[in-house]
This record gives sequence, structure tokens and C-alpha cells, in this order.
Amino acid sequence: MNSPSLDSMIVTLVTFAPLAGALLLVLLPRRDRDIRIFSLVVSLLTFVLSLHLAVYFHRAQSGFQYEIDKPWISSPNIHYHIGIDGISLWLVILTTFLTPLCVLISWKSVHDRVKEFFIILLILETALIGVFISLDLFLFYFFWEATLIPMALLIGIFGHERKVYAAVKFFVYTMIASAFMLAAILWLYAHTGSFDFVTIRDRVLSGAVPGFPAAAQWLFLGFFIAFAVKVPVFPFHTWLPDAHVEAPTAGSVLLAGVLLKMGTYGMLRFNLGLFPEQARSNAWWIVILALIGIIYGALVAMVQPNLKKLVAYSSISHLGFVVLGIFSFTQSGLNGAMFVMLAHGVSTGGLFMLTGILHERRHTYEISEFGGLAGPTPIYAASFLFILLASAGLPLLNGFIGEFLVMNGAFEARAVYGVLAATGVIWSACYLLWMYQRVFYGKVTHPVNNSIGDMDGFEMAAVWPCAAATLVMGVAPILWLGAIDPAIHAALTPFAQVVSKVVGQ
Amino acid sequence: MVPLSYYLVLGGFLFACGVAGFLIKRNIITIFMSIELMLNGVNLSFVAFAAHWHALAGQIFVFFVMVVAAAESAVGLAIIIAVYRTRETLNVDQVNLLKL
Amino acid sequence: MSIHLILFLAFGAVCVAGAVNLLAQTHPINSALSLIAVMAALAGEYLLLGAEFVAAVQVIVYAGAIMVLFVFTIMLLNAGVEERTKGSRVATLIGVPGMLAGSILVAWVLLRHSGTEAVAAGALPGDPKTIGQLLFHEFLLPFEITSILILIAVMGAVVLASKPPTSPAGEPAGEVD
Amino acid sequence: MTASLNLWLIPVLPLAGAAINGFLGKKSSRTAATTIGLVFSGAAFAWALYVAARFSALDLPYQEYLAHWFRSGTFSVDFAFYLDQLSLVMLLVVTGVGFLIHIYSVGYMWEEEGYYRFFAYLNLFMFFMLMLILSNSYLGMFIGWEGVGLASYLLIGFWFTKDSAVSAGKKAFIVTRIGDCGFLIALFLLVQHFGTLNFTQVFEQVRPFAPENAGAGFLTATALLLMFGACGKSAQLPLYVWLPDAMEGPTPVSALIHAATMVTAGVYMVSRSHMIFERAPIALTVVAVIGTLTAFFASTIGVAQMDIKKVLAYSTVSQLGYMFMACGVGAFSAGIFHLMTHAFFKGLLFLAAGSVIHGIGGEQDMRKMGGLRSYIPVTFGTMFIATLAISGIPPFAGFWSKDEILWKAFSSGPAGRVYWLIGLITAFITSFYMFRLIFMTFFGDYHGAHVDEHGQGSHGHGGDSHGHGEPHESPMVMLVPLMILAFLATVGGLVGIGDRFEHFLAPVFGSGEVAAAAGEAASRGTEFLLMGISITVAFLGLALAYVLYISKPYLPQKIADGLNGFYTTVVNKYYVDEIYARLFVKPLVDGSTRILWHGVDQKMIDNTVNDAADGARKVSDEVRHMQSGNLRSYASWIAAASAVMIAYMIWLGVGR
Amino acid sequence: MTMPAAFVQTSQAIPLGVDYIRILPELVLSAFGILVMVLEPLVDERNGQKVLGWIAFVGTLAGLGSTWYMSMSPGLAFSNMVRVDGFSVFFHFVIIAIASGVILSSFEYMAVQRIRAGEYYALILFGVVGAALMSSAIELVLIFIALEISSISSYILAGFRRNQAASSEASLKYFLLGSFATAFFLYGVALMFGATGSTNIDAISRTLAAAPAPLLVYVAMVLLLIGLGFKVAAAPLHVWTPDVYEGSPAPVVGFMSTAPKAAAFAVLLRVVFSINAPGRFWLIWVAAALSMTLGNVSALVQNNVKRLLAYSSIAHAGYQLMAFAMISRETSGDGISAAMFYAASYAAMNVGAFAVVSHFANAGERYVTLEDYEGLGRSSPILAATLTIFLLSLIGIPMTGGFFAKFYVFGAAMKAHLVWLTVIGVVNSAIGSYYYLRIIVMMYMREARKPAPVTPIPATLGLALAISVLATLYLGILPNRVLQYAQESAQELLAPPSSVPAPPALQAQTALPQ
Repeated sequence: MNSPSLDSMIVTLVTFAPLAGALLLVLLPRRDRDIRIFSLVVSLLTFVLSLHLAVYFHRAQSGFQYEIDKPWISSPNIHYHIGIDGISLWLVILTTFLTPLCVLISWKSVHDRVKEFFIILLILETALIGVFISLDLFLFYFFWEATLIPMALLIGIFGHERKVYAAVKFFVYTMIASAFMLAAILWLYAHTGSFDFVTIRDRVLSGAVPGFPAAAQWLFLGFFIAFAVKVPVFPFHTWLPDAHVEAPTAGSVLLAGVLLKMGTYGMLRFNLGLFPEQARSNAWWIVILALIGIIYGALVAMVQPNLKKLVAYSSISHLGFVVLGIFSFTQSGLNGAMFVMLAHGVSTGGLFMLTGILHERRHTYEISEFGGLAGPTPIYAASFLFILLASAGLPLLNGFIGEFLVMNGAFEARAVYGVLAATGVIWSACYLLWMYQRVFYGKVTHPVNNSIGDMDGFEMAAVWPCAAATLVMGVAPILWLGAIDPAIHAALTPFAQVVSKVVGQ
Repeated sequence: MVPLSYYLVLGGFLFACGVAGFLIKRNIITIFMSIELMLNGVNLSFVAFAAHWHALAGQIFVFFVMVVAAAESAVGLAIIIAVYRTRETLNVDQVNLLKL
Repeated sequence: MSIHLILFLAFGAVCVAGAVNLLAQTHPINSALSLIAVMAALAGEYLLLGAEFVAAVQVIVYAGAIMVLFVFTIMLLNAGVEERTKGSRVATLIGVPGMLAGSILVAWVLLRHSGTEAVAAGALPGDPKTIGQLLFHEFLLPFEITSILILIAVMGAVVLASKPPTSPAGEPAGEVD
Repeated sequence: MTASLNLWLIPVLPLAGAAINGFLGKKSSRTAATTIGLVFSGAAFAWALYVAARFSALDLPYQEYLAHWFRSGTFSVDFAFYLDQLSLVMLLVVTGVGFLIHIYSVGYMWEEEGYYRFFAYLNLFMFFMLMLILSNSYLGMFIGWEGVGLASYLLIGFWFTKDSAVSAGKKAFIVTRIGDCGFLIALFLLVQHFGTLNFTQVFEQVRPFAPENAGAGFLTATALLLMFGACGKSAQLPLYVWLPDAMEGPTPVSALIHAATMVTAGVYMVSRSHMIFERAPIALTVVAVIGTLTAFFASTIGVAQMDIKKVLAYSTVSQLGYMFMACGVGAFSAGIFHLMTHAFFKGLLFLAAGSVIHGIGGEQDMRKMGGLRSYIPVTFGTMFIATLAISGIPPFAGFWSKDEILWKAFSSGPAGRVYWLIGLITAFITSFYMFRLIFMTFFGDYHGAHVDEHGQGSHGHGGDSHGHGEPHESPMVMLVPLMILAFLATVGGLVGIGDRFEHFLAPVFGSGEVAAAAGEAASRGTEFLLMGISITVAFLGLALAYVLYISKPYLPQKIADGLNGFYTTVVNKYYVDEIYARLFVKPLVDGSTRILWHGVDQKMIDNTVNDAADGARKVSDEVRHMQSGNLRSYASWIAAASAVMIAYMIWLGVGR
Repeated sequence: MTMPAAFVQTSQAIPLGVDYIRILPELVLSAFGILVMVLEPLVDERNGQKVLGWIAFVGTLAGLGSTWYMSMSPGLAFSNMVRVDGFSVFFHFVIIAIASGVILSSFEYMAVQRIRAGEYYALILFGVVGAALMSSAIELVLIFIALEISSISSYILAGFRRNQAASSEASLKYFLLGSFATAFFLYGVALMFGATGSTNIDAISRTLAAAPAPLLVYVAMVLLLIGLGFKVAAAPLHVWTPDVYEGSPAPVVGFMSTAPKAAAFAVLLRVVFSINAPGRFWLIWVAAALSMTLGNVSALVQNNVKRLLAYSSIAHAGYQLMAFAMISRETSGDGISAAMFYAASYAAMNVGAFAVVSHFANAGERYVTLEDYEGLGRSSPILAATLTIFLLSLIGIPMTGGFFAKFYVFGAAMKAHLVWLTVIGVVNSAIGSYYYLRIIVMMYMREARKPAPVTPIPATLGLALAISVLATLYLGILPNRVLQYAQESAQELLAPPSSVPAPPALQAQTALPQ
């Protein structure tokens, strides 16, 4: 065991290192190369620091670790209360893992307003990490909102043709949604006198909160709406394709890789943690939405003429699995959900990088513009295929484990869920392979594609870590699940109680 | 012996007339006068209440109101002149550059 | 029917007539004159309430100074008869009815509040001495502060009424921006 | 447990080969790529032989734990290997035939660019196939299951510039995935009931179950779902459609994956799960019926095909049908037996066909062949042997295994008689179209164009076209595997004589042989009688083919005209592909485009969102007209508002 | 007849030294104001402007200092007309700080717009005197006078660009409507006097606490609320705001959208909470909801930045009003402190925003439409960045004062079980984000079609911007101290009034026969 001082500091360090980097970056002169190198160093440093968390994490135990609880504002009673458990640990590391890659992939593709770009990127990283480590509802909301602006700016400033539309849509959509969560948080504060997640949870579960039963349904919905839009769950998803198509590569990577996970993480942490009974009573329609998301997302993805839109819709489908897993309330389902989050973060992150590379070359995402690329760019094609297979859920790659566990859990919860979800396996194969065929196979239809170069060093450096990660996660998922499993088990304990209550009545 | 309410109602009436004037008069100066009318209505109520409570303060207030009215009128008329300079009109319906 | 009441009614009648006339007249100068009439009549009412000093000031300051200022401005801008432009539908549709309703309600409240309780004429001697006492002890602060108010008024009059400087470079005067 | 066999080496060796070739192959020379590919697959084969050698000394089933894969709650899966008689047979077949085909490919693919890629893929396939065979749990099996799908996808689409090939690869992957969906659900069922997917544990818990004779229970459901998965992989009705298209791939691929090994995975899986199937009679019946129908159905299509590889493809489908029939009547060992022999002769047939195609520069249409036996004698000889084998003419391998199946079917009760009959007819058709193939290809005189216009991809066969006129014999490196396989196809069946093979597998299927044992009681006489019948049938087929294609070559056309409507239907494979396209593919794509994407996504949802925004703007534009700019209006608002407020307050005050 | 009641009252109350300490800031500021006025003719047109500006700025600093000194000696002054408590000190600080910020940001504007600086700065200082006095006065008439001082000075300031029709029109509208509303307020005072016999807030609250309020009090109260509601631009009394803000000089808008507003809120707080105003709940509830919604909705399509910010200030008045809907005594504390904090943070961000706007507007305020802001992110990154920070604060994005202010107000409202009001509030703040975002979009995400010239930022403006940025961030990240102060003074405000003589009403009865 290492020194407690470091232990208590480390999470804070990881969280705010990028922010500090961003502040320093403000002072740096506008020499793009230095700026790029500097931000790469900062993000890598953050990543290394975050590894410390994983290394010294006590996998067996389920509670929060590296916990700090310092009063921040005396009244309203707000604490700087952070800590991580098996659920948040990996999401933090996912964030710190993806950011350096974003820096690399943007190395060449961003040449205008480079300084601003990397400043925003680093700020975004801090905000994202913050969301996952906060154990104080205020702090959580604080970071939650803080992610909005950088992402909106990334899309709006560095995006493509309809960037403004996409940015504003993304911003307002999520802003309105999270307003309801704010209301719910405030209600909880008003009735418990605390923003502290653990305190509130204990109070709520022990039924010590006046007026809770009456309000619970609304509170649950308040949180759910905010998360559902972020995920996005089926009817609230239309901002996502626009945002992705217009966003710069790095933006899409973080958006799909981490931002969406904020929603599912929130469901797991708060909707299940604070409102087990409501979660149960609402599960049926949420699951239906999730299933619609899985199938619908896949089918719509299948017919997209736009490469990035296709990947975006595939995200909707994958996130559907996550939601399904979460609301199956089974060990297997939730483990799976967590694992899908991570797997999707890596693989889809990789896919977005790859589409970005293509956009670098041809400045279009239209599938019809390509074809036969496997000839001119074999390395690129191979990398693409590899990550694509991961996302298609091929065993020994990371997509499979999660989806298998989720479907298994869903099946456990109710057979028909599992059966419907299992069809997802077919759909994903359909749209991914068809897309791959149209882009890479056949003869080269557009002569210009003959001359586009294969991946360069930076791009490999950005994409291959993802590929490697997909493989490692697929072969040795135990490394991750080992820490996730106990946390999930703890998260599920209230449900056991709920059941017993139900039985009791 | 005059009932207090008579004074109050009279004051109220003047005030109401002032409001009405503000709403229906077109000439800026007249509108301004209606404001003065309102203030007068208030003054009457003050004095009446002063008598009612035997509190001299009520009358003191009237002085302050008058001072304020004086100051207001000085400024107000200056403003009216300024407006007239730029717009060559005193009809309030035509002073509507700023809208929506 | 005491003498007081008769006087009250007389002055009141003048007030009402003046106020109504103010509204009725189309030429500002007439309105101004009727306003003066109202103020004079009010001075009478003050006397009835025993506020001699207030009455005096009312005549001197209000009916005198302020209204002179008004008349002066009217002359200066030789404001003519106001034409009844239809600038505001809202005023006729919402404003006036609202005003009427509001004032009726208030009147009702006022009547209900004090009923027929009478006030004795000169119940409260509003003579200069007492008033001065009060003014310089209790109301010292407001009294002093009003000086600032007047200062502002003077300054405002100077700033606004004085001829504006030639408009700044490249700015067409009177342009809306 | 005896000293470790390091079974894990067997799959990992080819994987290593694949990795090396995949990453370095582009730079390295063909020779290097060849060496890598051959060495690693050969090593695997060698190790398999070593295992076989030590086999008798093992206490079976032999298990070997390698590592944890994943764990969730109480449910966990390991990387671990499982060896018993069944997997040994598969192991030898796969590594052996696989190795031969590797060698063959050296010659066949030599002039392709992306040669290294081909070997990488082949090795990768070996890895996954061996995982499939050797894993000790259903999920481990599923790894291989999916993996071979991937490998076949890559290999079918090896000539990725050729759209037909690529589409075929995609089709293969997706159709099999449909089956996998069923497989997965079966696994969920198992997990739900047994909390594990480990073979031994599952079977331990299944054993006590009584056969679900009355109605379908969970075992029946599981069995049916497993069978659905098998249908996908092993190209049974209704999911067989991908296999014929898969012939777009290079011929060695068709031989290895789509004849010898991968397609038999379904049979392997069913026999592996015999413990479950035996307790689900309904499922068994379904298997038998599907198998029988597939066998017959596919063979009829085979009759009318002109593409040499297509003929073989449909015959593969129908042979797989036989194996299913065997499993269906509980004669798992017979199924496996046929699986093995089929691997020999069908592999041989494909390789020979490949050699033919190679010899005449990429031509696959039999009408453009004929009289080739003089040009390419070795190929002809080997292929003829294989044909004899598949037609079930003794003493060649196919005869023993097919006869075994038919006999088991016959002796498995009344329904079995029907299976037997259909099987018999199928045998007849089989021998007919196989000899038809031989006669059209090797007899008569050569119809092919001698000039070097062939190749150039103008005939489908994308890459391997050589600019030379005369049909020519293939190089030794291709012929040697042919000969070896020919030998095996000749003698391979003898191991089955006197049920030796069956007894070898008995420890696995043990109780499985009950039904057969009953048959055993029925006199040997009947068995010989049936044997005679099937031989006659085979020769009848031969004869018919001879009549139609040697002595009276004009007849086929007449017959075709005679039953033209039906004939065209058969030629077009009963339009099954078209029907599927019409029924599933088109509605899916169009529906997704029109209804889901344009309709729901854009029109309904997104428009609602945007309309909300526009609505807000409109409202805003209305609201701000309150700011008319007119002073008196403003005052009126204030006055009216105050009136309302006053009224409210008074009401409040009075109410109090 | 015996000694009239008047004498009975006046017997005490000879102002002492401490009395003057308790209005020290007002004294200091007026002194400086007069100084500026006197010096104005002495300095020359061109660079004299700056001198006067600096003097005024020093004056505000002195005002802050004296406020601190004043805070040493809390208590009543001038026979219960002024109360110095945490509450008034807080608002003194806010208001005077606003003034200093505005003055700093006006230097350049004066030069560019050719405005005579002397009167300008003097008027600002006097206006501050009025506003400051409003926050500490507890005598309705004194409040009325102070209100008039601050209002009249802002009427004049509004019309300062005299050769601009818009400016004088704004001035006129503000003036007429302002006096109109003040008349209501005054009538309210009169009726309150009539109903309770006193105009001292403490005395009134005592009387009302003693006996059930007569009907007249209700009317009086509503009239007072109308007058104050007008000043804080609460719907439906907000109609004047957009026109006036659009027409007035930008720095002046920065001033009058914060200082007099804060003062009016201070009075409103005293009136609503010290006099536990009867029957206010629904009035304020509706006013708050209406202001938020109207303000935000009508801002959505604005293209003139000043007008847009005007609507936004209406919306913010709405949020702030939420804090007034508390009725129960335990929640009122939160309400008051929330409102106070909100006033402070709103001041910080709005002054800053208008400082940027006024600098960018350039001569004759030519560049005030959204299109002009296109590509500002390129042409002047610093200006764009600062404006972005203020806008984010106005939206309510974390790490800014605006966020925490909103959060705290909503929290207080929720604590008082105003669930629906809170929901309306949060949804509104979400919708509102759209139009602030539009400006950011213009600055960063659009390329300038007809680039507006951006003059370099002068030091003084830079200082002003720096101060307001720091204030905004400080209130967003470390709001603790300010909050605590606000909460303590809120408790003071709620504490039952002490050491106030019996309202003359009672004395009068005793003192008089019959």
C-alpha cells in the first residue's frame, strides 16, 4: 500500500492536471508545434497518473476508494467529495487513454487556431474526468454542465459545413434536458440538506426522506431525461448524428468515447443508486426503448450514405445494449453494460479516428465517394477492418464480451429481451460489413482515391493503441471485470432489498 | 366636519385622472402634466392622513414631494426639449424609433 | 351641512372640473391652465385640513414656479393643438378599462377603510415653526439629500437642454443605431 | 492427469504463422511467406499426430486449463482445452487436410498478389477452427465458430476487387450470423439453467434429465436453437444459400473451408451436444428431417448446374444433409464417420476441380470443357476416384460412411424408413450428377477456347489466369496433395468396417448408440440387402449419366425442353436467392431507408425537435410585438397590470 | 390644545457624529461628485476627461473604503431613517463597486462619443449616492427621495448622447414611465402612512405584526410593489427596459442595469421581508415566472446586442424574484441571501458584458448588431474571450458567478417547496442559453463578412474587464465567503426590529384628547 497522502491527492491530480496544462497553454506563444507537443505531454502525463489509480486499486472491495471529502461551500452544504469505485475507475482511465490519441489524431488535421483547440480539448478532459469522480451531486452537476461548452466549441469552431447548427442543437438539447436533473438534485438537497451522494443514498434507501415516495417518480424521471438525452436513448437521439458528422475527429472521439458514457454512467450511479424501486417500476419501458435503440439504430445505420453518420447510428445501437444491461438489474447485465461502455469507447473512438483520417484525405464522408480503398491503402484498410470487427462483436475482441454479458443478463431478466437483443448481432454484421465492402472493396471507382496516401506515423500512433486495446480487452477482459464485478454487485444490493420488500407486501 | 374618505376619494380621483391623462393624451408635455396631477392627488391623501393621524410628518412629506416634482419637471422639460430637437415633434405616438 | 363641507365641495368641484378639463383640452396651454386651477383649489383643501404652510407652498412653488416652467416650455416649443393620432390600440383597449377598474376598486377600498370618520378642521396646526422644527431634526437627512436631488436636476437641465456639440466624426446626427 | 500435452500449441502455432505473415508478409518474399505458412500449419499437424500417438495413454476426456477468460458474478469462462475421441478425429482431419491444402495452395496461388495475405488468412482459419474443436466450453467453441466465419469471409473475398466475391463473403458471414444468433440464445438458456457453459459441467447436469418425450421443454428449445446455429454454419435448409456463392473464393478455400472443415462444424457441434439432443427427441426429429430434405433438395439442384464448382458446392450441401440425417437418427458416430470421409473425397474433388480450372486458365463452365482426361491425366484419375467415393461405390470411402448412415436411418424405426428412402434417391441423384460432371469435363472433346482470351478476369475466376492456350497439368506441388487425398478417399472408409470407428467413438456417444443397438438386433441380412440396393442405385446413376452424356449427348437438351418450366426453375436453384431477396433483404433495406430513416428519424423525430425550435422563435417574434415602441401602450400595460394586481390583493384582503 | 404630537416625537434626534459615519459613503461620494462638477470647467476638453474620470474612480474607491469604515458602526441613524447593517453594507459594496467598474470602462467611451465627462461622472456618482442610500434607508419617504435621485440621474444619463434621436427617446421613455411608476410608489407610501400612521419600515412591520392588516395595507403594498417592480424590470412592468437599454449609451446601460436595479432589489427585500408583506406570494410567483419566460422568449430572435441583453436582464430579474417568493421564516433567510448573491454576481457579469459591448460599439455605437460580432474571436481574441466568460456566466455555466447564483436561487426556491417555479426557472435558463450562445457562435464559429474595426483595448477598460472577470470567477468558484456574509446579514434583516420608538400612531392617540 502506498502513502495515504499521495492516495488522497492522486484523483485530484489526475482530474486537474489537464486543466493546469490548459492554463499554461494559454500563456504559451502561438507556435503550433510546441503547443501540440506540450498538450501531448500533458495528456500522456495524465494518462500515466491515472494508471496509478488502476494499479493500486483494491479490486476485491466494492466501496469508493481514493476518497476525499473536504467542505467547499458551507451553506448550501457543498463538499469537494470525490472518489472512485470499480465503475468510475475505468471510465476515468478511458478518458485519459483517449485524450492523447485525440491529440495525435489532431496533430495534422487541426492547423487553424491550434492553441484554442488544444486548450479546449484539455479543459474538456478535466470536465469529463470530473463527472466520473464526483460523489457530491453539486460537484457532479458542476462538471456535467462544464463538459457542454468545450464540446460545443469543438464542434462549432473546428467542425465542418453545418457546424453551427450541430453545435447549437447539441448544446441546447442537452442543456434543456439537464435542467430537469438540476431540479431533481435541488429537490433532494432541499429534503436531505445534503448534496453528498452517499449520504443521500443512505437516507433515501432507509426511507428517512420526507415526501420522497410521492416525488420519487418525478425525481427519477428528472435524472433519467438528462441521462437519456446524453446517451442517447431512442427518441432523443437525433442530435447525435448531426453532432458527429459536423464535429472534428477528436471531438467525435471524445463525444462517442466518453461523453455518451456520462449518460449511462449517470443511470447506473444515480437512477439505480438512488431510486431502486422507481428503476424497477420504470424498467419495462426503458428496456423497450433500449431494444428499439439497438435494432432501430442498426437498421438506420445500415442505410446511411454517410460514413460518420453510420458510425454515429451504430453508437446509438451499442448504447442501447448498455441501457438494456443496466435495466436488466442482473449481475451479468450490468457487468456487460459497463464493459460495453469501455469497449464502445475504444472501438468507436478508433472508428471515428479512422473516418477522420479519410476525411483528411478527401474532405468528405460520403460512402459513395470511396470504394476499392483496400488497394491503395492496405494498412488503413486492415486497421479499419480490425476495429470494425471489434465493434461487430467478434469474440476475442472487446465488443463481444460486453454484448454477450448484456444479452445474457437481459435474457436472465426476461427471455424475450435477450432474444431481441441477440438479433443485434446480425444487424451489426450487416451494416458494418456492407459499409466496409462499399468503402474498401471492389474496384477503385474514383481515380483520386488511387493517389490518397496510406496512414502516416501520427495516425498509426493514434489508431493502433485503440486496436491493441480492443484486442487486450477481448482476450483478457478479466483485468477489467475483476474490478467492475464487486462494484456492480454492491450497486445491485438495494435491488435485492426491493425484491424482498415486494415479496413482503 | 368633512369625512376623511371624501379627501381620500378626491385624491384618488386626481390620481386616476393623472393616469388617464397619461394614457390618452398625445402631447408629451400634457402627459407630463398628468404625472404632476397624480402627485397632487397623492399629496392630498398625505395631508388628509396627516390630519387623521395627527402626525405632522404627513405634511412634511408633501414638501419633499414638491421638491421632487420640481426637480423632475426641470429635468423632464429639458428632456422634452432634447427630444423635440431631434424629432421636431411633441406627439408621443411619433416617438417610437425604439421598438420590438 | 357644515361650512367645512360646503367649502370642501366647492374646492373639490374646482379640482374635478380642472382635472377633467385637463384631459378634455386639446391645446397644452389650456391643459396647463386647468392644472393650475386644480392646484389652487387643492391649496384650498389644504387650508381646510389646517395645513396653512403646505397650502402656501403649494400656491407658490407648485402653481407658481413649476407651472410657469411648464407654460414657458410650451411657449418655447410653441406646441400646437395635439392631433388625436391612433398610435396605441393597447391604450384604448387595455389601458383605460384597466385604469377605470383599478381606480374604482381603490376608491371603494378608501371609502370602506375610513368610512364616515371625520377630520376636524385645523386639527393639526401645520404652522411654519413646528414644521421647521420637525424638518431640521427628524427629517434632516431627507432635507439635506434633496439638495443633491436639486443639484442633479440643475445639471441635467444644463446637459440636456444645452445645444449639443457637433456630432462625432463620421456619425450622421439623428441616426438610429 | 498425465503430463501436459500443451494442446494450446496446436491452435496457437497457426495463429503465430498468421500473425507473422500478416504483419511482415508484405515486405517478405513469396518463398518466405510460403515457408512460414507451411511450417506453422505443418507444425500444428505434427503436434496433432504427437497427441494422437500419446492418445491411448490419456485418461479421457483430457482437459487442459490455460487461463481465465472472463468472470461475471458466479459465471465464468476459461481458455481451456478438451480432448476426447471426437475432437481427436476432428483434430486430425482438420490439421491433416488443412496442411495438404496449404501445400496445394502454394502452387495454386503462386501468381496471386497478396499471396502472403492468403496464407495469413489460411493460418488464421486453422487457428479458429482448432479453437472450435478443442475448446472445453460452448463459449470457447463460439470463439472458433465466429472466427472461422471471419476467416471464410476474408478468404471468399480474397479477390476483393471482384464484387461478386466480396458480396459472397459478406453473404456467408451474415447468413451464418443469423444461425449464430440462435446459437447464442441457446447458450443463454444453458447459462440460465446451469450457470456454466463448460462441456463437462453442462453434461453432468443434463444427464439426470429424462428425455422430453412429452412436449417441448427447455432441453428441446436449447437443442433446436443449437441446431439452428448448426444450420447456419453447415449450410442446411433454410440457411444453405451462402455456400454456393462462397465458391467465388479461391478453390483451395472452397476445398478447405467449404467442403472439408468449417461447414462440418455444425455436425461436430450437434454431436458434441448429443447429450442434450438425445434428451430432446423432437429436436432430433427436426434435425433428421432437415438433414434429409437438405440432402435431397440440394442434390436436385446439383443436377442442373453447369459451373463445376457450383455442382460440387450443392453436393457438399447435400452430403452435409446426410450427416445431419445421421445425427438426427442418433447415429452420431456415423455422422462423424461420413464427416471424415467426406473431408477426404470432397476436399479431393475441389482440389481436382481447382487443378482443372487452373489447367484451362480459370474456366469453370463445364460446357466449355470436355475431353480433358488426355491433357491432365493425374487430375482426372484422382478426381475419378473421388467421384467413385462420393457416389458410394465400394470399396471407396464414401460408400462405407454413407451406407452406415442409410442403414442407421433404416433401422431407427418407421420414420427412419422414409429417411432411408429419400437418402437412397439422393444417393442415386448424387452419383448421377457426379458422373455427369466427370463425363462433361473429361470425356468427349474439348470445347474450351485455345486462344489466350481467357483469364483477364473476364471469366469470373479473378486472379489465377495465365496467358497460355493448351490445357496443362498442374505442378507437382498441387498434384501430390491430390494423390494423398485420393489414397485416403480410397482406403479411408475401411476404418469403418466392422464398426471399428463406431466403437472408437463409443466412449463419447456411449448411450447414443441405443437406437443403433436396436438396429443391431435386426439381422445382418437386411444390412447386406440394403448395402446391395444402395450400390445398385449408385451404378444406376452412373449408367444414366453415361447414357445422357456419352452415348446420347443430345438427350439432355430434349429433356430440358420437355420439362422446360421445371428445368429452368431447377437451373435457377428454385429461385431461393431471389425469394429471400424479395422477402427479407429488399424490405429491410427499403424499410430502413424510407420508413425508419426518412420517415421516423428525419420526418417525425428530428422535425419535431426542429419545429419546437422554430416554434419558439415564432412565439418570440410574436411576444416581442408587445414592445410596440409606443409610450402610451407601455403605460397601459403597466396600468392594466396594476389594476389586476390591485384587484387580486383586494380580493385577498377581503377574503381574509 | 396641548403640545402637538410632533414635539413629542422630535424631542430626541439631534444628529450625532455617529449618525454621519453611518452615511459616510453617501457623503464621500457626493463630495467627490461635487468636486468633479467644480473641476469640470477648469480642465480642458481633451485630456481633462481622463483627470475627471480618475477623480471619480478615486471617489468610488474612497466610497468603498468609507463603506468598510461604516460597517464598523452598525445601527440606526438620523432618528431611525437609516439603518446600517450587514445588508446595507453588502449593497453599498456592490453598488459602489459597480460604479467604479463602469467609470473605468467609460474613459474611452467618453472620448469616442465626445461626451462631456464632468456631468457624466458626477451624475454617476450622485446616482450611486441615491442607490446606496436606498439600500440603507428604512424610511419610505427617504427611500422615495433616494429612489428619485438614482432614477433622475439615470434619466439624464440615458439621454447623454443628445444628438442621437434614439438616446433622447430612450431618456424620455425612461423618464415618463419612471415618474409614472414612482407616482404609484408614492401613492403606496401615502396609503401605507394612512393605514399604519407611519412610514418607517420597522414601525410598520411592528404594527402589522401586532394587528391583522387592514384592507388598505394590501392596496398600499401592491402599489409599493408596482413601483419597485418597475424599477427592477419585472414583468409585466418591464416594458420600458428594452427600448431604454437600446437607446442609452452602452456604459450607462451597464450602470443602470445593475446599480439602481440592485438598490431597488434591496428596497424590495426590506419591504417584502422586514414588513412581512401580506399576500405577496402569488404576485411574486407570477411576476417571476412571467419575467423569466417573457425575457427569455423575446430575446431569442433579437439581433441588437444591447436589446438582447436588455431582455436577458428582464429574465434575470425573474430568476432573482424567485428568491422573494419565500414566505415561511426559515426559508426566507435563504431567499434573501440568494437574492443578494444574485445581485452581486449579476452586477459583475453585466458590467463586464456592457464594458465589452461599449468598447466594441465604437464611435456613435455603430457596431451593436449580432452580425458585427462575426469573427470577433479572430480579430480580437481577448475581447471575445472575456465576453464569452460573461455570457457563459449569464447562461449559468459552472465556474462562473452566474451559475452559482442561479443554482443558489433555485436551491432556495426548491427548499421552500416551490417545485413548479423552480422547474420553470431551470427550463427557462436552459432555453435562455440559446441566445447567449448565438453571440458566442457569431464570435467564434462564423467568419466576418464585413469585419468591424476593433480598436485596441485601453488600459482602463482592460482593468475594468479584468476586475469583472475575476469577480465573476471568484463568485463562481469560491462563493463561500460572500455567501456566508449574505446569509448572516439576511438573518439580521429578519431579526425582529429593535430600538424603534412606538409608531406615532399610538402616541398620537395617547397624546390627544377626544
